[in-house]
Amino acid sequence: MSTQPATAPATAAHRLELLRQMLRIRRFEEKCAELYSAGKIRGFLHLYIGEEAVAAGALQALTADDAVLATYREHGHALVRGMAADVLMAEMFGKAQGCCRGRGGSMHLFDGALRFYGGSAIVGGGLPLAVGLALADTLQHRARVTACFFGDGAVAEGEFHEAMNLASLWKLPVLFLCENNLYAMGTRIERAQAQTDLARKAAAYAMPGKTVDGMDVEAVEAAAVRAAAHVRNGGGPIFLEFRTYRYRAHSMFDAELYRDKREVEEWKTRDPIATFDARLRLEGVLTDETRAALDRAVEKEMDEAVRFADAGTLEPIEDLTKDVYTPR
Amino acid sequence: MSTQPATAPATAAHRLELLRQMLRIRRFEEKCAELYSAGKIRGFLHLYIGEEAVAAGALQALTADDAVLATYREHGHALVRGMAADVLMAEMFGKAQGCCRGRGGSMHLFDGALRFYGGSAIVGGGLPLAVGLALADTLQHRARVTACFFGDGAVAEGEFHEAMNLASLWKLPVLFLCENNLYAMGTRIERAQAQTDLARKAAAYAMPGKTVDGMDVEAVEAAAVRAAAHVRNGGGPIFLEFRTYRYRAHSMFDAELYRDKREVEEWKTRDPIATFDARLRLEGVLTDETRAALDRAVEKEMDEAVRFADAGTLEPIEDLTKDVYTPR
Amino acid sequence: MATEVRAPVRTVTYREALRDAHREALQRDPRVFLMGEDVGRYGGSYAVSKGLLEEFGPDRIRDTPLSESTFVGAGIGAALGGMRPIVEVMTVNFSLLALDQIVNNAATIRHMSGGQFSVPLVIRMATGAGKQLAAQHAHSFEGWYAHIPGLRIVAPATVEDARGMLWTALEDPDPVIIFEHQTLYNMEGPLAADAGAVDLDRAAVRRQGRDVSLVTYGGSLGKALQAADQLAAGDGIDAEVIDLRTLRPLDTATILASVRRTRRAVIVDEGWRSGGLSAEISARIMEGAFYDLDAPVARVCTAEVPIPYAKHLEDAALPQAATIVDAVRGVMGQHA
Amino acid sequence: MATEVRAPVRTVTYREALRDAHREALQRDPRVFLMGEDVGRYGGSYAVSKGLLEEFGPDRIRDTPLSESTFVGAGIGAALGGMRPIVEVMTVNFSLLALDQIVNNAATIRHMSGGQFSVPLVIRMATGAGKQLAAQHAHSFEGWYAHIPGLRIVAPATVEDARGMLWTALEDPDPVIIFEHQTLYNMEGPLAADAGAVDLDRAAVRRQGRDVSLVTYGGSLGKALQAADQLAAGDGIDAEVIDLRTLRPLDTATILASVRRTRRAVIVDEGWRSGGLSAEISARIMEGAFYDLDAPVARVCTAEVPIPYAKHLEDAALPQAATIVDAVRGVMGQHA
Ligand SMILES: Cc1ncc(C[n+]2csc(CCOP(=O)(O)OP(=O)(O)O)c2C)c(N)n1
Ligand SMILES: Cc1ncc(C[n+]2csc(CCOP(=O)(O)OP(=O)(O)O)c2C)c(N)n1
Ligand SMILES: [Mg+2]
Ligand SMILES: [Mg+2]
Repeated sequence: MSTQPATAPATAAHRLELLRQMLRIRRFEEKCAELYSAGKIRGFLHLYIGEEAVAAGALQALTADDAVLATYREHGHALVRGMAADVLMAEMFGKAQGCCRGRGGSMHLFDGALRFYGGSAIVGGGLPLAVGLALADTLQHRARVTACFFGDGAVAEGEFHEAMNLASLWKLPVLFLCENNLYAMGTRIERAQAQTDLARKAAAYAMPGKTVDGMDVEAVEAAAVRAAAHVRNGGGPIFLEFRTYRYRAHSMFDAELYRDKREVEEWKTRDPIATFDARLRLEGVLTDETRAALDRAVEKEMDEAVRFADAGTLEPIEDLTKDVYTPR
Repeated sequence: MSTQPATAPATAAHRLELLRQMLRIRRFEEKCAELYSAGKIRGFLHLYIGEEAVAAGALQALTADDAVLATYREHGHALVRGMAADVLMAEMFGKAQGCCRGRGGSMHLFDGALRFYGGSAIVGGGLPLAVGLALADTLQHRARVTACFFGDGAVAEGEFHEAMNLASLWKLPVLFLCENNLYAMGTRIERAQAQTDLARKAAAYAMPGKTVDGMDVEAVEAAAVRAAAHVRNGGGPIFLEFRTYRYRAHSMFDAELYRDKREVEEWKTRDPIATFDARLRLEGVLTDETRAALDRAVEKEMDEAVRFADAGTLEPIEDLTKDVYTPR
Repeated sequence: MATEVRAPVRTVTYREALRDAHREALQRDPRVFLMGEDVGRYGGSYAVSKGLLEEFGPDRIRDTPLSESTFVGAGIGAALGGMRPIVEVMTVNFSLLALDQIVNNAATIRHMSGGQFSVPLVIRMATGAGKQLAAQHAHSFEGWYAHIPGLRIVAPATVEDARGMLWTALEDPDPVIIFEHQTLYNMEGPLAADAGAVDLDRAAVRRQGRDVSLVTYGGSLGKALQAADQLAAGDGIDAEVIDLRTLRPLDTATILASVRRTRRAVIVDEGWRSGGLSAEISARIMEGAFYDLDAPVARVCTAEVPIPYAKHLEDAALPQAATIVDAVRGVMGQHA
Repeated sequence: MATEVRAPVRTVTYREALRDAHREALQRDPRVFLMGEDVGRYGGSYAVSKGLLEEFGPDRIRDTPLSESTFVGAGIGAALGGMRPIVEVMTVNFSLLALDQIVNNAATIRHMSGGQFSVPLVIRMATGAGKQLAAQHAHSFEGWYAHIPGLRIVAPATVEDARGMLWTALEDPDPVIIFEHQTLYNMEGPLAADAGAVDLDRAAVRRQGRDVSLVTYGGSLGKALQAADQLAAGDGIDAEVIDLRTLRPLDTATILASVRRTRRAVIVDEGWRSGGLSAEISARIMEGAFYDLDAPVARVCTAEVPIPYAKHLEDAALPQAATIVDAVRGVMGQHA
């Protein structure tokens, strides 16, 4: 997480940082997939691979005081926001060293210090919370942004409608960040939305809406930075739609009957890491050595995360009923 | 209820019928207000006075096979749809001769023979039912229309969003009829909707939307007839917003702190009955005598309805648990 | 011994007591605000918040659109963000639209996050029947809410509790739902001028008695007390009446102490019988006082029907003093 | 006497039994269709409907957007319009978003309209925990639904019931909700080739016993049977195991008949204890068999916490054979 919004033109260091963040997400999740097969991670596991540019780019627009809400597909957001990979991996393992002491698992990542509010597994369920967090900021005269990520599928839920309306009506500082990966589980957007041009929905709430190439981390960042500035300065909420794609199955139990392998392959030609890597090389920012060093560092970070998680302990069973209520 | 959609140009008889229907609604409800004060009607009572042109005009577009859903402010819709005033009044009195044996009261009017499906007192709750009724028609290859009335307040509910999307996505024959009387209880539309031009919301669902003068019964009828033809012919759903106004309190317990008496008076200058009466006289369709005869007939109908309701009997208490389940 | 100085007592309605509680909370704590449908310009659908908009302005008395799920969820978010929101949901009937937010977010976030967040949110709703509002406006779902770990559920049955519970609820770090029975708003009762916060931990014995324990809460308390008076006058049966006050967590100790003494119990709950709160109370008495019982615990609940509009049917569906009296006679006639 | 010709028996999974039931219903009645999130192209989130889209086409196997309230409400409307919809809500957790439609419309319209309309709708949902899906995917709210007059609630615990309950439900003129415990889909069991509709009126005694009645349903049946085996082997305690099958209306007669014989009962319910279905069963035993009991009825329920992800904590939260055994030992040790 950068503590300052990026300003144009981006420095080489900043651009390499964007690349590194995307690599961290991908490598972290590739590990997760292996560990799932090995039985170390259980429950539902939703991978973000292919969509890394969205979290990596959009979160650059926030400061440490801002708030973030995400979905059950939120490892990337947690990592970029600043959650240590080892703490995150411990959570995936259900260990007491995890961000939620192992109670949340993959779908429920929380970190109060990072103002990272989940980790919501009821589709659309985070949107009203985002409105409320932003309301709290407004009432307390704090110039903060609340960034809320959700999928194209969530747009069909009633809460999307209600939250968009309320945020716009009350001019609350919410950044609505729609990760349109074309599918909600196996349901393609054409079979879920009468109006597939999602950014057009913002007009129904008198809110600015914009479509952004979600495979281009710099395009994502630029759009998010501009939008966040508007939101932070009291301009009211903004809706950004990021067009992106998930390479993997919806979760680990998905036979992917609903899409053509060729579609996946086509999107892979626009891979956010590969294309950004190529751009950086073309512009002389990235060399083979820097890339190799980056890969090594990321690999090491993730290996250590796995070791940390493996070595972690289990929350004592006696603590099961702790924190249903706040100790008084 | 006309069994044929009106065709232009409207006959004098048809225009007088429109006037008569509006007069029936108004007179029925004026009686209800008196009877409420007299303690004959209890519970919540929501009057439609001022909005008569909407029900009287829009329901002309339907045939007997079509379906109607309305809200808790639906005496007018029931009357125009063909429910006898005496049966309706008996329901208001909680009598066994009422359309729901006195179990529903003012907010829950149902009549299977008229395909009148309530009478829904959860704001927005009728919208999904309308989608389902239309789906049943589509699946059974019946060229029927389902007309669903709801208020401006309901537009903020998540179910509005979901139902609009689903109906449009599946091209279902639903006529969405929004009675925008500017208020949801005491909340004016500007304090409830970020986008107050409600017809524009239809675009978010790739649905045609249109704003209609809801104080002009002929404008309402014309728009509804055109829309119903489109819907019936498989063109998919349509959203119509009728701009109208309620003269009375939201219900009988409302101190009307939220609006200026002058606003009410201003809208009364556009009274749907008075303006239509004037138009008909100007065009030579209505004379003092016809109007007086109409008034007398309506007055007689309503007097008889009250007598019928008063003479009605109570459902036996032993029948309280009848019809929780269908007898098998 | 110095004579105790008592604050003067005045007679106020339940509604006024609630309004005073809001006013005080808004004055005392800048983090408190009230939000809900028509709490502002309309004055509140049950007129609880009448006048507060003028006093505290639209930032703190916020009219919301008809979006139950989102304004309740926004209350949760605002609580997470450092505020002390009071969210009014007009009636428990409409709260079903917000139930996901209450169950899956408000009640869950603290435990699920490993104890990182508290949700100091107060939700108020009207509940119950008795005003001929028919099936969709007459539910008593407080028993459902009392099923949810992470929530505290309270039901003020007296003017004093209407005045005092809000403040205690606002001091609670966790979500509290206050259920106000819709027939109580006009009820008058005595209130000390210095009335303030009340505890939420203990049930109250509203009438002491030896022969049978009537366990009830909220809108049924009055009926239970009436029944107790009739039983005393007509049957010579001395009923103890317990007002639960808090429905989660239940004050089982007070219930059991009473039942162990009286050896008989009748539960009066306006919820439907099957799977209602009354069942839980019966089960707890079974578990905690089985060997002390002289007769099986009886329940007086609402008939298992959607509540009808017609007055005679609504009356017949709901618990009444007469049906409570009958039930008590029933358990008194039985012997172990 | 002619020898009875038995249809051949094959071993199938619960999932396959459900799928067969759907296929048959779709073949038999043109008014039947299936609708829900990902029932079509994805093949159903628990793969129940896999292949049905190809067989019956998109008109009858309808993928819906993520709009629980509206597609459930549309199911109600379609039932009113003459169809026989099966609506799949992926899990009971998400059904809270549709609860208003189910309670205020599906369950209510018939009574409220004076008996004019029936709502022949079947809703299916997965329920329960046990797969480390954490707090928002592990609820057991079937007890809540069993509280609602106008609904019929069933929970197939065997392959035979998975095969047979759907058809009976579709023949019911009123709304029926079928709860499928998520741990059962892969369970195998014997099924006669001619297996068909089963009755929904009676609980089933899955194991006969003399000493104690274990009352359970759905995903807990297997654990209760395991516990019974252990008790027989280790303690010489002969437990009767009752599978409720239908949660509303409860077959109280079968429960009471058993308890009157065994004089002791333990209820096993994966719902939370306070205000759960287990309380209702306990209360009914209190009301109907109090004088026959030798010990208070006990309950084995889920710990009152949002279900955690970590396996050891999830296991600790849920009823297990071992905790059932302990509870039975507890009630066996007590004497009236
Ligand atoms: C309210 C609700 N309904 C259904 C589900 C099951 N479910 C989990 S993820 C998902 C798809 C969501 O799609 P989208 O919003 O596009 O996000 P994506 O998974 O593509 O990132 C569904 C249907 C759920 N978790 N919550
Ligand atoms: C879900 C729900 N929320 C709140 C209410 C209380 N309520 C009844 S009518 C109403 C206003 C509805 O306004 P609108 O939709 O504009 O219809 P109108 O009354 O103006 O005809 C409200 C808030 C309700 N019945 N249902
Ligand atoms: Mg998606
Ligand atoms: Mg209105």
